[in-house]
Amino acid sequence: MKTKTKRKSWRKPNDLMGLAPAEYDLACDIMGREPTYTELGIFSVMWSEHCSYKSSKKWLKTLPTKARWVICGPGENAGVIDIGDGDACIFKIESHNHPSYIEPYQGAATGVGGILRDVFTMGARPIANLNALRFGDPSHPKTRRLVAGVVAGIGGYGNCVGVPTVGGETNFHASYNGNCLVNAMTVGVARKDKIFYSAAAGAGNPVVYVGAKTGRDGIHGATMASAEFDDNSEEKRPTVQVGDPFVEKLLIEACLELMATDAIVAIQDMGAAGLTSSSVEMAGKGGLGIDLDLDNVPARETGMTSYEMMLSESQERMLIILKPDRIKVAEKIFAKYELDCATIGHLTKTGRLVVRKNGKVDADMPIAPMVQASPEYSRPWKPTKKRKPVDAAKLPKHDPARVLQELMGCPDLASRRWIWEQYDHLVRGHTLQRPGGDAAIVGLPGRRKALAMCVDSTPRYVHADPETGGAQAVVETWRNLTAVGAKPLAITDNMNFGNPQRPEIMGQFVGAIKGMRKACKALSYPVVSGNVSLYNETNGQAILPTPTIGGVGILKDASKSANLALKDAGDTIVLVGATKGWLGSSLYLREMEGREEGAPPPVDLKAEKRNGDFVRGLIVKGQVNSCHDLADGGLLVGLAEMALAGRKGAELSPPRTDNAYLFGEDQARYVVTTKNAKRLLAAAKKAKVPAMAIGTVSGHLELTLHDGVRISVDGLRKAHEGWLPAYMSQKN
Amino acid sequence: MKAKIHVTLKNGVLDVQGKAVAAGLASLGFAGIGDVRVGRFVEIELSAKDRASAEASVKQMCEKLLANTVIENYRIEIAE
Amino acid sequence: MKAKIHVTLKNGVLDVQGKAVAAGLASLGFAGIGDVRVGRFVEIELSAKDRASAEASVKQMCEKLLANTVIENYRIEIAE
Amino acid sequence: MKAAIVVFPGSNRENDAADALERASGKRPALVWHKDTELPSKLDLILLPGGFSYGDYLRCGAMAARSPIMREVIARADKGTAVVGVCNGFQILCEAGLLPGVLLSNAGLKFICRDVHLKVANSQTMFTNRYSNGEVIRFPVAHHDGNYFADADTLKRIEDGDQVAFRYCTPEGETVAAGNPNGSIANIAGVFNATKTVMGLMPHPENATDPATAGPLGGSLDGKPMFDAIVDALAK
Ligand SMILES: Nc1ncnc2c1ncn2[C@@H]1O[C@H](COP(=O)(O)OP(=O)(O)O)[C@@H](O)[C@H]1O
Ligand SMILES: [Mg+2]
Repeated sequence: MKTKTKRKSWRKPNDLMGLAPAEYDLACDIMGREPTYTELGIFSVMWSEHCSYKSSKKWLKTLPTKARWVICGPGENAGVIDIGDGDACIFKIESHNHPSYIEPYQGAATGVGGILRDVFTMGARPIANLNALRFGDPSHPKTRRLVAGVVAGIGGYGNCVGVPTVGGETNFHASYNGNCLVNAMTVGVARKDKIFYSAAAGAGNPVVYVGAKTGRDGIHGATMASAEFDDNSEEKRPTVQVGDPFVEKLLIEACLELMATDAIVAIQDMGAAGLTSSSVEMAGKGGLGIDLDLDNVPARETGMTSYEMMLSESQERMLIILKPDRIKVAEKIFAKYELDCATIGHLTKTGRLVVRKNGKVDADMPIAPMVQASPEYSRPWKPTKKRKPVDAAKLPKHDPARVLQELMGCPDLASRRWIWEQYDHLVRGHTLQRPGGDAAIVGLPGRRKALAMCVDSTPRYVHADPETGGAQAVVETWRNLTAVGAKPLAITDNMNFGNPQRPEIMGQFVGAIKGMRKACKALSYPVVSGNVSLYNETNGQAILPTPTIGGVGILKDASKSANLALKDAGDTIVLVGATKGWLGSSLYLREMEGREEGAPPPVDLKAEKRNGDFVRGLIVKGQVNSCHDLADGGLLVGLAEMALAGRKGAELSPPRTDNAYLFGEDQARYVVTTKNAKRLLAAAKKAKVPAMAIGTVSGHLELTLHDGVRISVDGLRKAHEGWLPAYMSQKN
Repeated sequence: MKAKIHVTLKNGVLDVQGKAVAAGLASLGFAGIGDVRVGRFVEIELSAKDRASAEASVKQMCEKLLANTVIENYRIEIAE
Repeated sequence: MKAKIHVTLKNGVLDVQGKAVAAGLASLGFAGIGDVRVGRFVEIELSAKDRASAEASVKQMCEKLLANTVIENYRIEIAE
Repeated sequence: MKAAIVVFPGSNRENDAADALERASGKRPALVWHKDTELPSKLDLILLPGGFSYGDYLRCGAMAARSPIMREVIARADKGTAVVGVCNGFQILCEAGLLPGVLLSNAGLKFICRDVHLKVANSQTMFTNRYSNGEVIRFPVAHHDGNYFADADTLKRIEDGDQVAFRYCTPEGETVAAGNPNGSIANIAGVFNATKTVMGLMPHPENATDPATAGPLGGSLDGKPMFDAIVDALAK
């Protein structure tokens, strides 16, 4: 970068609103002068990590994003895939980590609101929400309040808008003590030929603002702390964004109603960096300019400046480019729902963003150079040091009954019922597989088919070996979708990491991406959307690297699904996939020995595909009575979960009963139950899939091992169902 | 002793209830309605040896439980 | 003009929130907590020609919307 | 039978209810937007669906109860038209005075979404005649404010008039605290007006009518008899 424009001396580094000095110089070059205050604000948010992906772009580009069924990959508000019959599924995941830590209820609630808008802005009716949550150690003084607030916030928003929250995951780990993660995902459906994009078109077309009014919510915190706002600072301090799910519900209905007409040229939600990013992105993608007259922006507060209006992150707002003769159509629909609808500008051929207020031009900047020059860093990265496998033979022995009891009631495995019962997971009436299974299944009205969806990540594996962990996160979603009988189609990913300017952290990011890439390729399971959240650290202590994967799959025939509940006494229990007994980075090692060590279980993508395709085939052919994939806690935990769900027991005779075999976390495994084991095992042999009968379902509420171990299912239920409610009812 | 506590949203924080109530009142035909703000009102009976210690302890209660100080203000009155 | 309205539950109506707050305070270690009642506090800016007419109209608002008189009482203050 | 579902801003289970009515009657009911102060003429049934009308701000159902279309609903109810309110619809009917009592916050102060068991308390009405007295059925609930309350006099009037429709109970049918998800007085989950032409209930019978969600998936079909009974009664 070479500087052509002279900088004024008064712009000290901390006046640059978070821009690096070199970035500021570049901004000056683009402007041919020093930017005004409003312009600087716009540069600063457009080039922020959040909007520009400057640290991650280089690597995100390496992810596979294409398949025959991908209609729209990353780059739009959400990803779009073809699900047959002229239907499309639109989905994305997004983080709201920092806001949720500051104000858990509103942070989480507005996270849900934001991701819903990303999905319905493309024309989809949202049909399901999911969320992936990570909290600190349960004993940390902040954890309980964060759990309570985040869960209430997700429920408070999702329940009110009438979109069922059907799935998610929750982990606890000390690395999240100062930095919880709240990742929210929305899945919607639309007609394939009625998808709306954000690229503006047609100079002269009106730019229309709809939804809630603009206030001083969430204006760029870093900037607000800068010196220029000393007077009146109380008034102008950034405020926490408060969500209004009631308005969002009306906004969804109004937008979908408008989308049913032919009025819309382009549409985009106002998310991070609000009016700035929506207007710049829309105009930029269309190669056009945009003139905004901020006096027409519906405002909630008086005396807002251009800077404040451009950077406000008030919720429940959308920006629409309309056909000029359709303004009345839009006005009528938004009036019906009592929402604001105001023409605040028009598209131009100038390629410039011009912002006026009180008749004065507060910003006039070239869009393409700003977007193109948006920085892309090739940050130095250091690969994570490989760990040695753990030698299970050298570990102390424990009674498997006691281990199972402890694992089933440990924070990471205990039932999440306390959480999902606060989410309306039934509204709309199409929730087929409710929370608590491997993946949720949501039916589509008037269709035979259904969508399956889930979110997963195993951060302790990613921490131990980013590449293996990245791959594992992808395959775990693939396996969960497979376990309910769905064909996995595509993923959305939420990359939650620490400070990318530290080479070790960047190394985690790069490793995870490499692993994800391999898995996506091997499974024909592309990435269609995603989100990156960096700088998740407090006092130099980074979170465990957490690439959350949201997977979506399809069941051609919704009536041919499987779930994990053991069904009939006498059914044969079959273990599919090979078991060596891998305890490195396992939950067993952490909970029983207090050790977070060792290489994580290797991921064999060929075996994953072979075993998964085999299991899915059995489900679709109706040859299994129940199915569950094995993950955290391994075989015995998986069986216990099946027993709890089915209120049954099992008589087990696995080939080995050492703890490594019973609790090892070898990948690519499923447990299925069947009435016809002979046929199943023969088919497995033919498909070259390892499979063996390891027991039978019984009517006694007991798990028994052939060497005499007996475990009460009711006792397990107490441990499993008891932990979270008991934990949440304590006060601190 | 009795503590009366008013918990209200800070200035600038969107008051979704207030907005809804204002709209509701307008649709019922009430004219001339300006800003409407909705808050909480908490009354607590407590035994404290004096006003000052009551006030101090109620302040603690507000900070710890009764108000969400990120978005809310509170005001305490102590009555005998 | 500004109306301040306190809406509180009638005696005999179970105050779920109040009970929860009392329990919450106790478990935070606050001692000597007696009865806790949680109500709503509504502030309305309104243009009215005089106090009396403001009061009358706010009373209407309470009866019609702001309070559920089956279970709630209300108290109105008018400030200039 | 001619049915209408009133849609308020913030209603969100109107389609669930329409699906259930359609399954029972073969006919999709009209959805009527709250601003249309005119209800279709000659209606046999008005259903107020679940959701968060007006965001449930202030008090659940309070603003919807005072909206113009409710004047029309009240007028029709007074003339004997059957009215059913589910969840938010029940809250609206109570706020509007068509049903006795009120719905307070759940005793646990949390939203609850799960299946609950109900004991049929009065099967002698057009809504419940396909059940028998004392029968235990299963519907989901999904609410934050379903804690039914009525003062002693009102409660006595309700009980004496056989106005309780359903009570929360354990799977075994005991109407005790363990079966009560939200603290409702006398475990009341649903009530009728004095003439049994208006019914409100917190649980969602409409979400217990779809065979696709039942069977091994664990959903309930116990709502079907209610919609069948309604369709039957009104077809005549
Ligand atoms: N980790 C990722 N993997 C794939 N695509 C991503 C990832 N992160 C972001 N994207 C894509 O980049 C675009 C911008 O994302 P984001 O800034 O979160 O969008 P929005 O502003 O609509 O919320 C989207 O198309 C998103 O799908
Ligand atoms: Mg977006």
